[in-house]
Amino acid sequence: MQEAVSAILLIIGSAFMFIAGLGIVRMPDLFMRMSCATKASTLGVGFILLALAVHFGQFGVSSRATATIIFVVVTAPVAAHMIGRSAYIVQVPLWKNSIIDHLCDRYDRCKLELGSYAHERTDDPGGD
Amino acid sequence: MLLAVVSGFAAALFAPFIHRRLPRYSGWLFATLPAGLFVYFVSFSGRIAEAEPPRFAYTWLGSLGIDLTFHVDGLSLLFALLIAAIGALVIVYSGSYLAGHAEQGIFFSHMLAFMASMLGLVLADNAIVLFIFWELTSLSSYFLIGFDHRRAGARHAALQALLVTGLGGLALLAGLILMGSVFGTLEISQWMLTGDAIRFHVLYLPIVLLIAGAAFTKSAQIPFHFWLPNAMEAPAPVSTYLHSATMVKAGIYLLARLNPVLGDTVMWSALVTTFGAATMVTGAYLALVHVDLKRILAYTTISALGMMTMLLGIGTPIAIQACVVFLLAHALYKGALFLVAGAIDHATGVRDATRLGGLFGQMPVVAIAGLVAALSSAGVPPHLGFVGKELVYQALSEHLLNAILLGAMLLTSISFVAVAGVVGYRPFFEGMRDVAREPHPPGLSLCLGPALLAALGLIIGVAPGLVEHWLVAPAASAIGFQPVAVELALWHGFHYNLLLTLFAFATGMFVYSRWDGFRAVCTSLDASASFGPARGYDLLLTATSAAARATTRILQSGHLHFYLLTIVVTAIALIGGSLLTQHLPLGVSRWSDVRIHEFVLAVLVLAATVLVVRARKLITAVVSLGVVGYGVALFFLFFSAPDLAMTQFAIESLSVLLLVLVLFRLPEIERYSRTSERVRDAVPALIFGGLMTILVLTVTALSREARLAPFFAEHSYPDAKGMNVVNVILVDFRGLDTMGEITVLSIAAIGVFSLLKLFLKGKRESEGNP
Amino acid sequence: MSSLILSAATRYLLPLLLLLSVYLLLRGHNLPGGGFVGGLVGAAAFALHCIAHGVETSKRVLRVQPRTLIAVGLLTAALSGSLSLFAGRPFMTGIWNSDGLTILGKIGTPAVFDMGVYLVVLGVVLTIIYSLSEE
Amino acid sequence: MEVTLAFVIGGLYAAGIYLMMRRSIVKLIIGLALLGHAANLLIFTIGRLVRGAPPIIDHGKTHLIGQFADPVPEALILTAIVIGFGVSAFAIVLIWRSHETVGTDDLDEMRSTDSFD
Amino acid sequence: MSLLQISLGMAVLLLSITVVLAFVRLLIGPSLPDRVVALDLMSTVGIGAVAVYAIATRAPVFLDVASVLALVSFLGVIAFAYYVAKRGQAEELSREQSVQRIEDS
Amino acid sequence: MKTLLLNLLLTIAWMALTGQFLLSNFIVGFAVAYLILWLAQVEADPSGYFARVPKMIALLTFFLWELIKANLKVAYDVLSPKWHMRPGVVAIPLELTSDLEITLLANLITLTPGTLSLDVSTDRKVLYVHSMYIDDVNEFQRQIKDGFERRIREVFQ
Amino acid sequence: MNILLILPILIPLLTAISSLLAWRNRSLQRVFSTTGACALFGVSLALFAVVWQDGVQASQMGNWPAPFGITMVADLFSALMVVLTGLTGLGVVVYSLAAIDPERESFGFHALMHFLLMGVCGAFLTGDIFNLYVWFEVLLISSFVLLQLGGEKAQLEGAIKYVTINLVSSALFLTAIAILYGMVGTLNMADLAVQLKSADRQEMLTTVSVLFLLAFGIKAAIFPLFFWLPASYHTPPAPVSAIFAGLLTKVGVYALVRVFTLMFVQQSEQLSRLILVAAGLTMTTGILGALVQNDFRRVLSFNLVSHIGYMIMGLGLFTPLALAGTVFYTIHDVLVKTCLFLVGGIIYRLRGTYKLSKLGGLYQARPVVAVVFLVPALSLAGVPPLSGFWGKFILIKAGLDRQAYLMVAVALVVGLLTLYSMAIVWSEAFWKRAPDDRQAEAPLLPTAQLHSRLLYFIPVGVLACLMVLIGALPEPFYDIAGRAAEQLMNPTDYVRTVLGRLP
Ligand code: NA
Ligand code: NA
Repeated sequence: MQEAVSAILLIIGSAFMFIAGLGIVRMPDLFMRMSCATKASTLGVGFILLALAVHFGQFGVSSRATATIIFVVVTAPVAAHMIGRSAYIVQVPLWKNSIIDHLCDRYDRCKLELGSYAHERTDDPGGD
Repeated sequence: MLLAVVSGFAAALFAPFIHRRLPRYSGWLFATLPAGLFVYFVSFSGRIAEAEPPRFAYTWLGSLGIDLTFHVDGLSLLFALLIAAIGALVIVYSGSYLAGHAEQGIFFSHMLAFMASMLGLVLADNAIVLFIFWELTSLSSYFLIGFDHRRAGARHAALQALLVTGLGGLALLAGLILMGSVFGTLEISQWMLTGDAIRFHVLYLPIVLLIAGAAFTKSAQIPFHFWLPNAMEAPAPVSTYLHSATMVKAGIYLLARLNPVLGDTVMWSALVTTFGAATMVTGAYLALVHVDLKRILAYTTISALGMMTMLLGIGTPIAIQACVVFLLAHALYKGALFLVAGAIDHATGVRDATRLGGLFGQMPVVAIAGLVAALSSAGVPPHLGFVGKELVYQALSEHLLNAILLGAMLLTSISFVAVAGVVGYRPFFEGMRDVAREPHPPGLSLCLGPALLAALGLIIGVAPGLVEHWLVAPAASAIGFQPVAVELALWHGFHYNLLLTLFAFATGMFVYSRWDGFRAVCTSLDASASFGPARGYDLLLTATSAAARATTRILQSGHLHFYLLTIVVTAIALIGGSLLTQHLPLGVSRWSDVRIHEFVLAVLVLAATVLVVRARKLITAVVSLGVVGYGVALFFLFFSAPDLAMTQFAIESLSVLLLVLVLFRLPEIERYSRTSERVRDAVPALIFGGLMTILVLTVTALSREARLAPFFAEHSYPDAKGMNVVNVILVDFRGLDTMGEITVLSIAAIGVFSLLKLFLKGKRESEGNP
Repeated sequence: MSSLILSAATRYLLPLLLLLSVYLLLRGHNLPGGGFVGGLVGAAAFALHCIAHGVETSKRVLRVQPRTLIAVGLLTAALSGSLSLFAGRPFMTGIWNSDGLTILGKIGTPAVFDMGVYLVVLGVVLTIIYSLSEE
Repeated sequence: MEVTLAFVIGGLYAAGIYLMMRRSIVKLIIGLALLGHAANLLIFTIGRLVRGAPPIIDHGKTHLIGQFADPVPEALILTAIVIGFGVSAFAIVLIWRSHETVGTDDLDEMRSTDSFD
Repeated sequence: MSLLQISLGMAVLLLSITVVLAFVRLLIGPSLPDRVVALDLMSTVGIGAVAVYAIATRAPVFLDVASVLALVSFLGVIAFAYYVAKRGQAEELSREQSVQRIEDS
Repeated sequence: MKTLLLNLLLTIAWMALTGQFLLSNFIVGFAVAYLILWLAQVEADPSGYFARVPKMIALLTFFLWELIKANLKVAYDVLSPKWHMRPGVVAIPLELTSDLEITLLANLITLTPGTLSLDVSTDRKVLYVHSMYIDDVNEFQRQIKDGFERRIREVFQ
Repeated sequence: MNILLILPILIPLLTAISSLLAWRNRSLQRVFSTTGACALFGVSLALFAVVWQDGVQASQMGNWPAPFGITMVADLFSALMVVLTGLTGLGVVVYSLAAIDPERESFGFHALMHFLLMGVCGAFLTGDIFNLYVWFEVLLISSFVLLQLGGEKAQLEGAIKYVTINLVSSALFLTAIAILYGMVGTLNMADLAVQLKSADRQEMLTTVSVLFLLAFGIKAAIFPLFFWLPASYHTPPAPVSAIFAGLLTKVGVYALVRVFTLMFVQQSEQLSRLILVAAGLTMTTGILGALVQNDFRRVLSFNLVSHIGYMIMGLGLFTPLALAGTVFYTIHDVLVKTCLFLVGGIIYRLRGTYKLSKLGGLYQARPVVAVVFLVPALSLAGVPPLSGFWGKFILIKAGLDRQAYLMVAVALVVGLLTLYSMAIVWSEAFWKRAPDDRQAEAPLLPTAQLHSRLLYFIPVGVLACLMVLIGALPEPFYDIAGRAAEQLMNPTDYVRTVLGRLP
């Protein structure tokens, strides 16, 4: 039973990883690649670690596996945010089919400050 | 005896201080030392006549057979007496000659050191001790020639003398060591007993060449003679002492000393005689070319040295006897002449013989001394020079090639006569002087030396019996290594040698009277300026310098990639060379045990490596480097090294952080090199990588027992109380490594800190900046 | 260059990561880990904090000069090794207490040595990173 | 597996050495890093490879039993890695400072200490 | 062959493919952040691989490696992002300055 | 007091890491945690901690559900040859104020596939989110505000 | 158990740590530094005395039996090198009290100096090949940092070359160790000596020994691996150059001698000709380089390279006498090179330049400097009866005994060229008239008080006196060198002491 659960979790995890891999290659722009890769891979690695926790079944191992999962889950979005932010600073282009860009021109690239949309409430948020 | 030798050095050490205290009388004071030594050495004269010469041994470097051994036989005594006597006179002379000179104290110091070295040289029995003093004489000669060191000419001449005699020194050292190994001892007196051991040894020829080379450089034989005239840059006392009376005779001493061991072979006699005769004629000829008093004297000295060398080459008892007498005569008259020339120079500031004249009035004592010495040098009876020359004729006439040698001797004698006129007569008694300043009369100390030396030459000439038994005979016996009975006489009765002397004298007088004309002819014939050995020396020096520049410019080019390339190519040559000679069981069949993920990882790492190399952007290179690092860590993990994997992961990330923190301050990667350069570097790099692959394959194919691991596996927990064996090794079994390692880290941190924070203030010249 | 998200995240990650680093240090004798990895992880934690909050804040948070950590670490290591010299044994001979605390394993000079290593590694990496960031 | 790794090692050595011979100082640093990886991996491989048996004594045992990886090369590499880290950290900053002071990243222009006039 | 072994095999295969795909992204870029994302994914795969390896070898000690890798790879990615932003800022500043200079003259 | 709580939390984390729930380990863990807190000078602010546990669980459940749902959606897009994305960057006005809350929101949004928090404006009033599926901007903004933001507010306020 | 074997490492370490702890307090650092240097010298003498009386000493670190732990071991050669380290260290530390600027001092100069000494002592004393690597790294990184400390342009340019090439050497060294371990599975040098005799595939050992030759050859600066040295050694302040010149290359020589006499005895026969060729080329290219330099310290750097050739020559000849020559020459070279670089520092302090063309007039103006320059310069040139003469004499005798005539000829001619090179310096810096007359009147050590003047001259004076002493009384030193060489040629005692049993 334990082994089966662990095996299934392992396969699910690997599958998500694989999706992340496909995503990073296939998606048309950086932001969507990140959307796929970071998230799917986080989930994937979470499942694999879960599989490990189940597999060994010892409290010490499981607790450490959980701690690692939590750690990955906490750090992955921060990392994604940092990459996305830096991408915007160096003006990595959005996909040509993107429908809206509220962030456009709101970075002061010299001071690395980001203006808030709130100040310009009167303007149309943009797009269609 | 050691005291006698060392006392000179001790005195040299204190000379500048003493001189500073007593500047006026220091010359007289210092002269007491050689005078005392003279007396001391005279005391040996009685003993050496008996069979066994006194020997003194002091332990030094006994394990290499080098002890401070001295012995006093006839040859040594002759030299020691000359050194001490002329030393005393020259030092007195210098006291006045250099009076008021800022560096006079140092001058005395050098002179005393030289005297001591020379004494050591002639007294040493141990070959290496002899060599040491030999080198010391070269060295003190360097300082003395360069005494007037503000002039480039003096510095140049000093260097020249140093290098030429230094070259001889090398030969001497090699020769003496070889002789030492042939004989099994370094004691020269021991060599004498088994001289035949070497004459039939394979190394005989090289040894003779080396020893002769040493002697020839020191005694200014052709083709090494050129340094001596240039050494006339030195003050007159130096020229007197070193370059006529003593140091240049060290080569003669060496040949004489080793004559019983090396001599008496065709090889020896041909070599030494030929060079001696050639030098004799050349020196005599060149003496007529020059107008500078000291240079003229220098060339006649060369000629005289050639004569002595030639006589030693002939090696018959009469030749040896002639050599000894002539050596004594030459020391006396040439010493006197140099001092006279110095006195003239001192008084007038001029040494050009064509501009000097009529000085008798100002310096009568000097003039008479000069005249007397000149007569001796011209071989006019009843001077000792005459006695010597007669013996020389006699020795030559017994030689196989007597016609050639006598002819040469005759030419030399003619030149000597002419020179005697130019140097000893003309400046005082003839012509008008053309000097800027009014000459001032020389004092007692300037007159004492020349007068005494000239007088001695005359006295001994008149009564040669004064020296024949206690000085000349023992010396000749020592050179020949057999007792020689010496009968010296001023008058040998009518002999055709006398005719030669007369002829030489007459012709010499004629040449003297037509000196200007002869000089012009000789100068036009003298080719040595353009391609003589002096030119050779210059060329050699220039060539050395050019070679040095070229090699240094090529090797030390400043291009780091060249340095690295050299290292890599050397490594390839050595490693590849050593691998070529062996059969290499590579065991490539083992490839099949690879697992899929391992293979993927391997390919990935290699691909990332290629990406690192080919990256056009810094950050791409760094990211790829990160992939390589993580990949390596995964290898560690896959093959049972979790600690390593962890550390590698952590270090890789921190390195990335560091790189990133630094890199955005650096410019983007530039491609500086051309394709051909890249290929030039890529080929050796790939070969080197290939060699490493072969090494890994070969070594892993070997079987080996793990010698250390079982012990650690056994003792890690019970004795070191740790279950992670790697960690136990790190903190316990091999904790000292870790100690060193954290030290490295700490130092690196200080380094980084100082690189980032330490900026020197102020605009002083950078110490390292060329 | 401050990101609110990063700085908030690292503020809470720091103690956790330090905990991990001490854990790695103390367990290193029996499981993978030890002074090096522990120190590196600790340093990584502070490095993150430094990127997120800037050097000054990060230095203030650390309280101790990293240079002092280096010196103290080296001293700890050297003294732990020298202790056996006073007992007349060779340098770095392990000296252990008889029973030891349960969790730390037995306390002995090699463990203290490892702590020295930890401090040195921490101090070194932080010295480097702080002085680089200050430039 | 040794065979595969041997080629990886060879590649790393070659790449490291090649990069060090470039004129750009940045490449020099990267080359040094690759050379370090190469040497570490070489020690590791030559110390023989064992899969999945880290030299850690199991709980409750007193010594390693069965097959286990040789802990000695691991300890050596650990030392070498850490030393390499310290040295390369220093080297990186040295490169930066040189670039800052000399004003170029071209090694061929850093030759003043080898001129002899 | 047990279920676990099959799943382990599959996991290894999938992770290997993923890492190769990520490497492709690393290779083709085109932007710096793309490469960083690729590295991030590769390190996440690395964490997964370590965990899989721990299961396969029944050695839970490898889990600690995974924890450390999770931490330090995060640091690496943050460092790269920091770099990219800083570099972008530096370029922007120099562009600004050159514009300023043109305006001044 | 807050620090004590944090200390205790860290101690628990320690015991989880070491896997031994023994008094001696608690003492060691407490000491280690204390040392770390002293060293790292963390200011703690998990006030009213225990009252919020149920809300936190609610948030977590909601999040996990969203996570799975969105993941599948993305997976479909990655695998299918035809793309259905309508991506864009949307500004979400924020009502949350503390750093922790904003960060939590941003991270949860990021973790949910298809959406990615790019940055928070310097004055903390707007969160910029990249989304792969924007049918209607206002609807998207509302979803976020009603979903994650509301739940987070409930946990903390 | 022998505490004396670890103290030469511990004392510098503790000194350095104390200096680090007293980071802000320069005067305290100076006190620590001097005290530490004195203690190190004292301990080194004690160690030497013990080894001299009781033979090879060993101590098993951590009390683990050899070959499992790390063994520290001192035979006469090691102990002698440690004494030289202590001596040079003390001299340079005293000198630097006056010569180092406060800025460098407050950035860890003293700590670095003692770290360097620690690394050097460790390298001399360790009996473990990997531990040797670690000590090499310690001394290398300290030298890296000392070399660049101050960050002047030339320092940095030099440091890049020095660092890069030495790292290559370290990589080669590591590779060699790995192969050795891969073949026989042990790291203890004595154990290796035993094991290698019976190893499979003796030919492979040639390859390993070649790797060691390369790695140590770079560190010892032999042809054609020396280019990093003249590119960098002249760039840091004088005391740093001095200790580099005195000690660092000798560590490379030491390592070469150690591995080739202990581990690769058969290989050293095979490689003998190669080593001799390298020695000859090192001598020649080094001295040729020296002849064209205008910078005083670069003259010295090239001479340094050149004279490494003599030490290597002894190794290449591989007879007891030749090795005694190497040992003797090493003693001499440590003293002479340190002294000359320190004298260079004095000259720089007086005239503010190292350029020969800008120097001059020192003979008249500073006779004391002239004397302290002459003694080491003449000793370097092998002028009797100074220390250098005996070193050269022994080597030449050994060469002639082995009928290596060409080698001897090269050695002799290079000796003459060395004399030439020193004569150039003498002539330019001392004899020649100062190109700028105002210079000649510059006050002696402008800012220095009497005690600072003493700090400059005492180390130089002591070193010069030692050279004279060795020259005048060579017997005890030759005795030491001879016995050290005997131990090297016949390492049975070494092996027995380390392994605690006969192989
Ligand atoms: Na991640
Ligand atoms: Na460890």
